[in-house]
Amino acid sequence: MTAVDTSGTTPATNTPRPAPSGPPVFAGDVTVRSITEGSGVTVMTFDTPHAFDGTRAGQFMMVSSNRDGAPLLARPMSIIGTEPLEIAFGYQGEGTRLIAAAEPGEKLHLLGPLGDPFPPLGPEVTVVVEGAHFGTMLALCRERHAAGEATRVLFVTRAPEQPAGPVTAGEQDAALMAMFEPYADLTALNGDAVIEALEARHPGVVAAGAFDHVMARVQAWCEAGGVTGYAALQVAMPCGIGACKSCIKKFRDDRYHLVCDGPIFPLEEVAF
Amino acid sequence: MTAVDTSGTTPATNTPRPAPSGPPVFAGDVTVRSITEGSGVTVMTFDTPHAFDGTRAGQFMMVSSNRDGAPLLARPMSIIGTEPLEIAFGYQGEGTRLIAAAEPGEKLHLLGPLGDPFPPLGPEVTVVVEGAHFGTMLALCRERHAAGEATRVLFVTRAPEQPAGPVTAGEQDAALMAMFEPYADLTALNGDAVIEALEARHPGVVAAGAFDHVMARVQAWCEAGGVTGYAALQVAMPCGIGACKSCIKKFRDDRYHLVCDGPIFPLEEVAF
Amino acid sequence: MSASMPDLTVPIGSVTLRNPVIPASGTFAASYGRVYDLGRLGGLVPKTLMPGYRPGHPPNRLTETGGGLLNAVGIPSDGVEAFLDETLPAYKGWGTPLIVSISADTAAGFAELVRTLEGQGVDAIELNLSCPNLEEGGRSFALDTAMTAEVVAACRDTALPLWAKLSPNAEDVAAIASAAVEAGADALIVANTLTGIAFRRDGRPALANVTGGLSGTPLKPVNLRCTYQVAQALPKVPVIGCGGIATLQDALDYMAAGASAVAVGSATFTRPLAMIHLIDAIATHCTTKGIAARDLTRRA
Amino acid sequence: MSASMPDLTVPIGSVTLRNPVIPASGTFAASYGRVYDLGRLGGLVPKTLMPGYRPGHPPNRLTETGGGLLNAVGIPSDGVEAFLDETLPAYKGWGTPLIVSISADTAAGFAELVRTLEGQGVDAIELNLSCPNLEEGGRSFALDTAMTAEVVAACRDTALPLWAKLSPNAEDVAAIASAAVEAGADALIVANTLTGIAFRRDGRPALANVTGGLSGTPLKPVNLRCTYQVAQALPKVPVIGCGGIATLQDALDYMAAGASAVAVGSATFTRPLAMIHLIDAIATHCTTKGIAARDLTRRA
Ligand SMILES: Cc1cc2nc3c(=O)[nH]c(=O)nc-3n(C[C@H](O)[C@H](O)[C@H](O)COP(=O)(O)OP(=O)(O)OC[C@H]3O[C@@H](n4cnc5c(N)ncnc54)[C@H](O)[C@@H]3O)c2cc1C
Ligand SMILES: Cc1cc2nc3c(=O)[nH]c(=O)nc-3n(C[C@H](O)[C@H](O)[C@H](O)COP(=O)(O)OP(=O)(O)OC[C@H]3O[C@@H](n4cnc5c(N)ncnc54)[C@H](O)[C@@H]3O)c2cc1C
Ligand SMILES: Cc1cc2nc3c(=O)[nH]c(=O)nc-3n(C[C@H](O)[C@H](O)[C@H](O)COP(=O)(O)O)c2cc1C
Ligand SMILES: Cc1cc2nc3c(=O)[nH]c(=O)nc-3n(C[C@H](O)[C@H](O)[C@H](O)COP(=O)(O)O)c2cc1C
Ligand code: FES
Ligand code: FES
Repeated sequence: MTAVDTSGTTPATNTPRPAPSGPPVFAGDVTVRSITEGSGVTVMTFDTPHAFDGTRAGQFMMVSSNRDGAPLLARPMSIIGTEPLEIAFGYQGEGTRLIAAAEPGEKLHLLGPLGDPFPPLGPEVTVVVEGAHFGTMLALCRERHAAGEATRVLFVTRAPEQPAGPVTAGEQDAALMAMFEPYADLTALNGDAVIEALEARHPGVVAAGAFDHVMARVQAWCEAGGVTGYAALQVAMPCGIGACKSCIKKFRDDRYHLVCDGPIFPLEEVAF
Repeated sequence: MTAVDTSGTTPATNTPRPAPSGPPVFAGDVTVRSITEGSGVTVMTFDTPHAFDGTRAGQFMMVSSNRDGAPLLARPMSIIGTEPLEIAFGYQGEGTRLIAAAEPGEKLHLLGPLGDPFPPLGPEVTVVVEGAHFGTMLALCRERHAAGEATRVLFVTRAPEQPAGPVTAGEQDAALMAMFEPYADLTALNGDAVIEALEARHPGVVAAGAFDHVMARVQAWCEAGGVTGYAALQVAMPCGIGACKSCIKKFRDDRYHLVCDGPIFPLEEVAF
Repeated sequence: MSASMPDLTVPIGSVTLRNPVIPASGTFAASYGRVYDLGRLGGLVPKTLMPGYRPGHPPNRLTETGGGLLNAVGIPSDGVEAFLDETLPAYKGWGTPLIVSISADTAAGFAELVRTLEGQGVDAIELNLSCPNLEEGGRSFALDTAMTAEVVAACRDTALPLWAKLSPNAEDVAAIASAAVEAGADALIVANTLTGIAFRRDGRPALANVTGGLSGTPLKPVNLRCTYQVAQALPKVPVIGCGGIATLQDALDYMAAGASAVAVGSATFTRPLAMIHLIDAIATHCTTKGIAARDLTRRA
Repeated sequence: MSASMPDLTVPIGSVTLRNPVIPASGTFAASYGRVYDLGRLGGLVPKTLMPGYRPGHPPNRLTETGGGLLNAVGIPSDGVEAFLDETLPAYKGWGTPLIVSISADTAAGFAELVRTLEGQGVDAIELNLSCPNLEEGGRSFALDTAMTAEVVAACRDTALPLWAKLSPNAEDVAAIASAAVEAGADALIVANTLTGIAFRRDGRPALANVTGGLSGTPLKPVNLRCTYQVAQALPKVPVIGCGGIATLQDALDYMAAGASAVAVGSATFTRPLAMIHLIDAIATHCTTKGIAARDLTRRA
């Protein structure tokens, strides 16, 4: 055995460390506790690593399957609960397919919690959401409900016959709305009716996660009325932690920003 | 729908075909019927496609797993029986590991039968074999036994403590010898004792599948005594059917020959 | 939806392939005729022929690595006579175009082989330009515009269509392609293998030749890029894509990049019926879309 | 068997890495300090710095393909000031060498960045030569011996060690390496990504920039070959292998090819603790063998 030569380097343990840029993030295999699947929506709970204590709505984690042939990149999933750790997702492509295929007791690889949560929103919140962004908004409604705060949800439905993974969008939307119902005052409507519905309610704060054309209208309406708005963004996220510089969205400063630095941003900052 | 334009080509069905270079070869998924595993040796049977009827000792097939992450190349395996189709193998690396992991009812991908069998050898045959080449020689012993012909087997044992897949070579050799016993008159010996044992028996024909240094000695002995010898060769075989030109062994004509054109060759032709 | 067979034929210059799938040279043998009807392929391509007897590289010649294969076979050859007498007959009479791949270590060597193959029932010549040029210190022909042009020009004195097979190791594959076409190439095969290396667990090179050609899935993004660059630079020249093609999606990707047909290599070793299944999948895809195979190709 | 920690340090010229594993530039961020102790890495390497503000390429910037990743991020940058004020501080104080990767579209641009980084607590400069050279029609510096030498020479007027990062797209990577070393490079990183392409199911390019850099497992055989060729040509120059490294065997393969250390990129996206697990595996391997990490390297 060659003797340890530390002349050229300082041992890790003796060095005063700079503060990391945020709270600790867990990385590792975690056991799946339960899985329920129906109407193209999978709800999954995990044994909860301590690092997830105190996770707030808007935060997410990166999830990947350990199975042979799994995609190289993890998939970002909103954390919708922490007692136990919980996610809900629609089947999209290969990544979500393999995650959904997990059996209770199987270990998935997690990185999280990541992202910054919603700030305190106050009592008067209306959520605008559709099927592809439901996780973040469901987490928000649940969190507010637990804190005794009511939330109004405008659920933008998709063309019912269009496919959504293994089912139709109509079937999936119905299942998603049922998940919101215990925690919010829900209205289903189509994209064209969103502004009318906002007009009718005059919320103090809008939190929106929807397709860009809906977001653009909501943004314009908030600005016109001086209403505070938040956008929950979703783009493909290879790393989730700021390393790959790939999860970008153009903002109104005409620059690209990393969505994983959010994913919650002031609505007026984003270019839709 | 665009109309079929056959002007530039002759329809496949109307053309007189040249004769293929040999009997039909089956390619496709086949269901595993049974698996027994013990002492580092797996014996596996399959539902038998008709193309395997009449397979003879010395012939082999290419076997691969359909599981995610399976190696790109199939592994060659001697066919040791056809009622049902049967192989036996020791666990070596990733390919054999995944093949051995198959469960009854699972489909493996097969290509075969391939290769030319032993020619008729007559009554006086001594087989020289060791653990890495046992499949071909077991097939030979079984075939001769079924035809009422006796076979003597000199089984060259390996250093007993050396690893052979998940077990020791000693344990695996013992298991392999037990597989030969019903079909042959078996003697276990080490490589140095092979010539002495051949001297003592004076067989009319020797069929040998063993490490090169043993093969070289057997070859020299056969030549000195004018004894007919056959070599069962094994090298890594990517395609098994003559396409990749990779399964080569140098012969005494100083040229490389394809082992999959055999794998049984006149002993005097091969350079060991 | 009409249930009639879609038109799968694709023209590569004056040659009409039966369908857009042909074997990649060196990964195919007439012995596959024992496994399936060779008349089902788009064309037939034997292993590259070189002049004279050549032993090829010593073993090991092939290994699995990086999700693909690495080979250094070294184009063993029994010479032209053996090729004409023994190899070629097995490839004839299947009713599908026969493309003979040739190579040599001088431009004159290529030209000599072309002459030999005239009148032998060959439908096109594939010029495998990846061989080292003995007259230029062993640099591969396919890396250099002048060397590539020299080979094609030397061979051009023939009525046989000349298809030049390019290398993804070239820094500017579109420039090589243009040089080949200006010198008279009728079509381009894009492309051969990338040079790589693999080690065994004990740290020794896995191949006797040390370096080898990387093929299979890992090659696809690179050869797809080469195909795209060549098709963009030469919108009128037929391109046959090659590198990591196994599935319908792989073939469609090459066609989206501008290929009219595809050559399948390593996938045949993994699944011997790979080309047959691919042809069936293309037929189904064309039937579903109600288009002919030649319409799958996207050109600038 | 001694139970004491093996010596994992490896010298790269005058810089002693804490162990042979460093991040590949562009695949790492100081935010991983929230996941594990950055002091455990062999060194730290931020994303390539370029002069001025640059938006980078539009989305999509990254896709999975061919068993690897394909990216066209385009080196977005907030400029030197933001780098010095915001980025750099997070990388300092971890007790492990800090290597700053830089690039520019002129040799003078590179040299200017080197000057700016002097006295900033940086231990070495990595010259990312894969950028297009604006003065030569956008041809990548790393493809040309003269252009590579020009950059290194322009930067050489510094006491900071200069590590040149080469490209596997170069036709003769050993010649580029020699040019870099003759011009004053202290070490070589072999290598960056291979140019590739991927299409979406609808036939449109998956990346906004159309072409991108292929990384991960598919790259390994090619970059391993480059590493071997460079180490053979320059037996005295330290080489850091890069391309498709995830497992102990990958690292050992690069060391068998002549690398003293390895840079890990894409594997971090698949498993964020990939580098930590690799370092642990190297430590165990060295303990078992009773050798130091620097003894793993095989040189001619
Ligand atoms: C912060 C964040 C939180 C998310 N939370 C949830 C959630 O709680 N529940 C849920 O069902 N989904 C959520 N998503 C989306 C989810 O990550 C994507 O559905 C998933 O990445 C698609 O992966 P796939 O393997 O199924 O599909 P792929 O085969 O990879 O892709 C399928 C399609 O989806 C697109 N796509 C890939 N990644 C993303 C992405 N990250 N966002 C949007 N489209 C993508 C692809 O371009 C392709 O068109 C979230 C995304 C982000 C960024
Ligand atoms: C004609 C023929 C018939 C065979 N019949 C049998 C049989 O009946 N039973 C049996 O147990 N084995 C048989 N083999 C050997 C068997 O194919 C190899 O053990 C197998 O290919 C190794 O694959 P692997 O995935 O387990 O190991 P790998 O991880 O691929 O390799 C393990 C080691 O084996 C070496 N190796 C790989 N392929 C071969 C090969 N084809 N021959 C010899 N060494 C190889 C590798 O170089 C490596 O050192 C036969 C081989 C041939 C050529
Ligand atoms: C074992 C092997 C041998 C090959 N021999 C040749 C050859 O003789 N001539 C040639 O032009 N290409 C040869 N190639 C390259 C293939 O034709 C093809 O260009 C390459 O393998 C990429 O296609 P793939 O990824 O589908 O295998 C060979 C490839 C392999 C794997
Ligand atoms: C998303 C991404 C961004 C990259 N950005 C840079 C960069 O800014 N500078 C650089 O020198 N290399 C960059 N690279 C290349 C990597 O540093 C590395 O050379 C390459 O990914 C091969 O290593 P890998 O296979 O381990 O990923 C980038 C790679 C990826 C995947
Ligand atoms: S996902 Fe990689 S930087 Fe945001
Ligand atoms: S195994 Fe391919 S030619 Fe014999």
